[in-house]
Amino acid sequence: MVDLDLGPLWLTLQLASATVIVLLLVGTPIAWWLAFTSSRLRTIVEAIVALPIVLPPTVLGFYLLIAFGPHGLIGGPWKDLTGSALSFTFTGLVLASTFYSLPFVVQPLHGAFEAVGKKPLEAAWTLGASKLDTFFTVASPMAIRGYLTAIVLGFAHTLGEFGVVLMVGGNIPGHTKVLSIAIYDHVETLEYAQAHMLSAGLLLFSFIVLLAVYSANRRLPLHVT
Amino acid sequence: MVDLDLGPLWLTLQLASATVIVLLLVGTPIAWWLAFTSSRLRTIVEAIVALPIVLPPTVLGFYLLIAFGPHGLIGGPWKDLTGSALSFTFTGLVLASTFYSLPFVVQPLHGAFEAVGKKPLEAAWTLGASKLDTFFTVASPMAIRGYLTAIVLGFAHTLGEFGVVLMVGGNIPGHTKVLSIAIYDHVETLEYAQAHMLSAGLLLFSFIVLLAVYSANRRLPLHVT
Amino acid sequence: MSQLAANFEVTFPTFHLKVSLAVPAEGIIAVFGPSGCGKSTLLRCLAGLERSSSGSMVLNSHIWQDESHGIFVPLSQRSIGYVFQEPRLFPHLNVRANLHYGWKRTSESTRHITLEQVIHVLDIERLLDRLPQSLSGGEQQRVAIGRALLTSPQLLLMDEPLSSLDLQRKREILPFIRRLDSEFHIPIIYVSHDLHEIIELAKTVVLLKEGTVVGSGPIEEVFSQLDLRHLIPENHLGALVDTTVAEQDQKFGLTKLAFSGGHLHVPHQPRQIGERLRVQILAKDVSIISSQPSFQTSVLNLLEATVIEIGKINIEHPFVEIKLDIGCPLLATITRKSLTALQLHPGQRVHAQIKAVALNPETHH
Amino acid sequence: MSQLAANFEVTFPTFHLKVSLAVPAEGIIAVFGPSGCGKSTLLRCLAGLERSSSGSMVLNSHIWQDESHGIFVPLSQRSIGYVFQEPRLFPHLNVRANLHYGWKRTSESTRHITLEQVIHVLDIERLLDRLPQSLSGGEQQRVAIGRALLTSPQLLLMDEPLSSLDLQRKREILPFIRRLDSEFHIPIIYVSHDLHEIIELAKTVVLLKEGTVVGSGPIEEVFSQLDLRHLIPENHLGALVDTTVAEQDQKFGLTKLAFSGGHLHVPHQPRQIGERLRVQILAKDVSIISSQPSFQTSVLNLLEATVIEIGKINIEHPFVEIKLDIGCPLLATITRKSLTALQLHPGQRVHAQIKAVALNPETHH
Amino acid sequence: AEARAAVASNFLATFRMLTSDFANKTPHQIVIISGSSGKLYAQIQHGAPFDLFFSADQHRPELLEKEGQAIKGSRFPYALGRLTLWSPKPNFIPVDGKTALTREDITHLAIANPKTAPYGRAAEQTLRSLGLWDQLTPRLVYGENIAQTFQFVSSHNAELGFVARSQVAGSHNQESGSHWDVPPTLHDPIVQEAVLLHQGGTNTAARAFLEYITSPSAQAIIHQQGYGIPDPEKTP
Ligand SMILES: Nc1ncnc2c1ncn2[C@@H]1O[C@H](COP(=O)(O)OP(=O)(O)OP(=O)(O)O)[C@@H](O)[C@H]1O
Ligand SMILES: Nc1ncnc2c1ncn2[C@@H]1O[C@H](COP(=O)(O)OP(=O)(O)OP(=O)(O)O)[C@@H](O)[C@H]1O
Ligand SMILES: [Mg+2]
Ligand SMILES: [Mg+2]
Repeated sequence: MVDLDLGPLWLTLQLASATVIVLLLVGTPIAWWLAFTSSRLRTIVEAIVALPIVLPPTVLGFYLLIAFGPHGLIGGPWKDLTGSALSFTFTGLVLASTFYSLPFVVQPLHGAFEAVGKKPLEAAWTLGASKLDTFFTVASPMAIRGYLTAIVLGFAHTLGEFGVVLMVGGNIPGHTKVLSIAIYDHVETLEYAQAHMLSAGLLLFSFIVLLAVYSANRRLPLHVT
Repeated sequence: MVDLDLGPLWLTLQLASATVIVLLLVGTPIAWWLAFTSSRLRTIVEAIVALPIVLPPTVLGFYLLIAFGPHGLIGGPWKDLTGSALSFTFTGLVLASTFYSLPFVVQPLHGAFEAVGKKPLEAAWTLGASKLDTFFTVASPMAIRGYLTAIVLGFAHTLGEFGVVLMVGGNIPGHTKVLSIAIYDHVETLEYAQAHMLSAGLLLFSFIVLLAVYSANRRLPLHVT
Repeated sequence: MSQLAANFEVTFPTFHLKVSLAVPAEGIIAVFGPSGCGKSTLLRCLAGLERSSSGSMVLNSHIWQDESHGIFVPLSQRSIGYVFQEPRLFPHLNVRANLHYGWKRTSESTRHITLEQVIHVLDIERLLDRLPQSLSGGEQQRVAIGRALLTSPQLLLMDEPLSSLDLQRKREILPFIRRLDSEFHIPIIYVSHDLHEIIELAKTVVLLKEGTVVGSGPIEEVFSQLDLRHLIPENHLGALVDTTVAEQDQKFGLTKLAFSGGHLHVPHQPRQIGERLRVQILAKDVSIISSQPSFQTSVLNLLEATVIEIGKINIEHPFVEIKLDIGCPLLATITRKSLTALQLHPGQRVHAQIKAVALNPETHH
Repeated sequence: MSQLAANFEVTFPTFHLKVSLAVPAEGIIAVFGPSGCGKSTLLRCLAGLERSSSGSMVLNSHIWQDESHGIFVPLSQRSIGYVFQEPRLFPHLNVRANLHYGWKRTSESTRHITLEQVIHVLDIERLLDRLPQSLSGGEQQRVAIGRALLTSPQLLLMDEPLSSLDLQRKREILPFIRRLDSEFHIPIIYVSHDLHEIIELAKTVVLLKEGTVVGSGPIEEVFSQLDLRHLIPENHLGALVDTTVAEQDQKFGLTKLAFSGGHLHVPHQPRQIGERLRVQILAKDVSIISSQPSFQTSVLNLLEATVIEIGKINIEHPFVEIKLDIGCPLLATITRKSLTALQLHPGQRVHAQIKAVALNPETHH
Repeated sequence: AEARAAVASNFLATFRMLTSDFANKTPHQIVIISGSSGKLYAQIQHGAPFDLFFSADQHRPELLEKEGQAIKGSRFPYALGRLTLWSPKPNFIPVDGKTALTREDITHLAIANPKTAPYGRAAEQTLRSLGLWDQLTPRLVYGENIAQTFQFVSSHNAELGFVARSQVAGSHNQESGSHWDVPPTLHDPIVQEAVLLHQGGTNTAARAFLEYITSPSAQAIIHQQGYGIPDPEKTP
């Protein structure tokens, strides 16, 4: 019998969920700004947002490790503020994943907001909706496909992410040892049976979730006409 | 003086370009079908397309390695057809990268095609444009932002991709040793100076390319109104 | 004679269209009916955008659709121009490129309508380099008309094409649309809510109601069918009279038209003597006078008439319609009070008084 | 008296709008002008969707914009209803939710207009559960009107709201729009190309041309201003006469109106005796008769008149406008032939003959 | 001729020196393919075109030999890994490593993953031998390989860690700080074995390189980079 530790699975789900939430919170305003600004900074910000993914995850992880360290650009102030370190913590993982997956969220949202355009927003304003209200009741439901793409890509990428997490997390069981590392370890140590099982489980689980998400979306009104 | 081998850079650019081209060729019809079909299979295909990214790249690479092998599901028939193996070749890398980056291309295109909708297509048809003509002259220019996202995500992800490439490609200098692996090797062997230089170069190069792409796009007509 | 024959059946969750059409494929065929009656859906069927398992559509000798024989010609090969209810311009192309889009895809030999003509008539010269998003509603509509025209189609479908244009523009564009058939033999299916437009343009009307055709045929017949009156607003009720140009009165700027019952004076028309003209005389513009007046009046057209029929008298309605014979049928709307004062009865000899300015002459051939 | 005062200046690459408005904020204020003259842009400015550095906009005591003092009230706090030129329904919400959208965001105390009213008047009951994409053009337009009305705004902006509706629908909706001011004190800025609509509705008109106001004020003044005539199609030229209801003639379904020069008979109006009514008499519906006729005619309204002024005689134009005095000004359009026959000259006593059915009575207060 | 050698990443830097020295001395060239031993093993299993395999452990070459992917009898140890406890801070580690490991101000101690990396297993054994394993587990962070473990420490995210001596002593790195070389008695030897793969059986460069690797000049380089030289007696 193969022996499976399900701890990494829950941790992974937690990480992916937390990351997606943070990604949406961070990505939405950036995407919104990109879609509607006429600032000259736009192209620069657009380019910067897409940059993290050009680096190999482990290498990005290496730089994040330095930045998250006690003397790092981010880790230093963070320690001063919170009293605790960023590296090797769940929070650090979430931050790193967010950083790495940001383009997968910002880009689809940017496209979706552009497709919504100003007209429906103007209509909502004249109907007494504030800008925030309009965002939640008009812009985001109309950009639902963009959100769907963002969430799926963000979540799935965090599930499969590996290099960054490995580097920044320190692979501490129960804290930062996520599923992808567990599967990786099995492959590395030639425990193929366990690797196959975990992979199959992950795929099946993801497939069911995706299927549920997509068929829910299909039943939503917003579709091609 | 640090000593840099630029071979992996060219190889990487070739790989990324080839992959993006294959991705667009493969992703466009899938995205189109997803956007306009009313088939019940839609949600299933949607879910399947998103699946590869939930697996850790190395693990996916592991499975692809098996599939691409001379007795594998794909490698076997491939060998019968072409006489050469798939694994540890440039072609194999392109195939593997395509497989892995497919959702980054299909999803934004799917969203963009949905946003275009049927109306402009109908207008083009009545103006004497065939379906293919309509696709090239109406649908794809209107979906330009989707394509931009797809190309940027696909290209950047292939640049930074690593696990799959390392596994399927075998890191053979001049054949399958791409930049991300080269940087990784430098980091692994503690040659930080070289790693920093290559990373900085990659980032700078990517930044310039992205900036050029985005500002070109900005000058295109299709924008929020 | 060229003919348009079509059968369609389309079912939406709350709407069912079942149409069987056979009209001469000449001139302007107006489709008229209340909002939601299926006009746009009919046009979509004709264009092949809405496909039903039992549809058929034949224009002259072209079989574009015949589902019973498995025939369905793809849209791009149909040579049908379509002006949609909303402009549907291509947002990524400027006005010039929008206009060129269909034009480029039309073989040179069939390009009857030129870019210059269209740009001139629609007055879109100064818009050519603009993007559609920056155009006003009416500007977009004009470009959409131009784009469809430039394919020089064999059949033109227009869904309320002039709805957001001012009268002045309409006056500039309408004659051009009217000429499409006479000059280029392009029959037009024309959806409009504007009866002025329809009367001015249409040779044939198709009246739609809740997805079915309740009347179709030559406009003069359809518009005087009693049971269809409820579909035609009162103040558009009137007779159509076929005339020929008899005399040009340069001095007073009038044209004298001859018809089976005498003469009519209308504002000057730039026509040749002997040319045929169809005029409409609205019932509300006709007054009835009991006997030949002995005094001078500014009313030029005073014709002898016989009362043929007195319309239904409705206690809730102050007006009555009178059908007169002046050598051809003429309708008059008078108040019930006048009816009593004049003591009208069928067969009575009266005079019909028509204000020249109320005439609305139109070419149809 | 309530007042709307606004100043805007907007510059587009090929268009410049510079408008200074001061009109009574009462009833329906029609904005009229050719396609592309800036009507929609003006509405956008009024709504605060287009903002210029020097704009100002004051409705009654509400200062909604005064850039010189840095005041710009956000749209959502302005209580302005806007019916856009295109429907702009929310595609993700069904009709009911679209209607509710603004209604929910209106405080209960200011909800004068009820859902039931709107659904009834616009006849959209059976559309409530549908999604906008599946509605016909006219259906969408009606829902868009309803959605804006349900915010019970302090000012309603309507950009060609009825353009894709049939006459029957218009007739059902227009009276409701007219009542908005009298019942709920909602002034309306109303863009339309349809002069019938404007004449039927408007108390005030603003004439726009190439981004500037070329005329504004009470409709009767603007429409009889000589230098603005080229903007008003001939067959809409006419006098507006203020009257009071004098008598109801149940038998013939007529209402007798008294005015400074005598009486007019119009189709039955459901009004109280003594109520005020403004009617329009189009110049083309007035004939001139040289002396009191001795015979019976179906023309009820025959009034003594004095010729005041004879309009410009244009050799290319068969008609002449005559200004008469019947106790108030009256315009008549006659042919030059008639002018000669009648030998009209200022000061001459004549009779003006008006067809009752041509009257177009309207409430304005 | 040219041969392709698959090399465990931890030995890569040393291996580069060996191949360039080899290239100077012979007409042959060695193309280096680096990666984790597990990955390289999987690739070889699935037909990777490699001639030589320099693993970080004994286990995988042995398996390859058994599975018939490698030439029987060609397997031999080429280096012994040396474990070092290292901190970038000077004087953090006194002469006796155990006192350093019991310091109160350690929040993280980095070791390589004992499951996947031989250095990790050695580090675990060392801690167990010192009787500190249970006490220190909560503070452990795991690098996926020895390079990552080194990065944890060098970036000050972990105060100290068990790294390879080659990383501290190697000519590439003049890292300051303090270290304690773990006595080999505290853990099983980290034997790194190489094997000639089937494909390389006829490759003259591969065979020549295997000969070169046991030559004194090669062993000098290996030693100089911080590795132990395996006792030829123990070669199976
Ligand atoms: N965003 C814009 N950029 C550039 N030009 C614009 C823009 N919006 C409007 N215009 C131009 O300004 C002019 C006025 O436009 P507007 O939409 O106000 O016209 P309108 O009077 O409403 O016309 P219509 O009756 O056709 O709707 C037009 O010539 C139009 O092309
Ligand atoms: N895609 C659809 N799904 C469901 N119902 C539809 C769809 N399209 C149209 N309908 C319904 O079919 C009926 C006819 O629509 P159509 O657009 O043909 O009307 P129309 O005569 O063009 O009206 P209008 O003058 O308002 O444009 C309407 O009641 C409409 O709601
Ligand atoms: Mg329609
Ligand atoms: Mg407009």
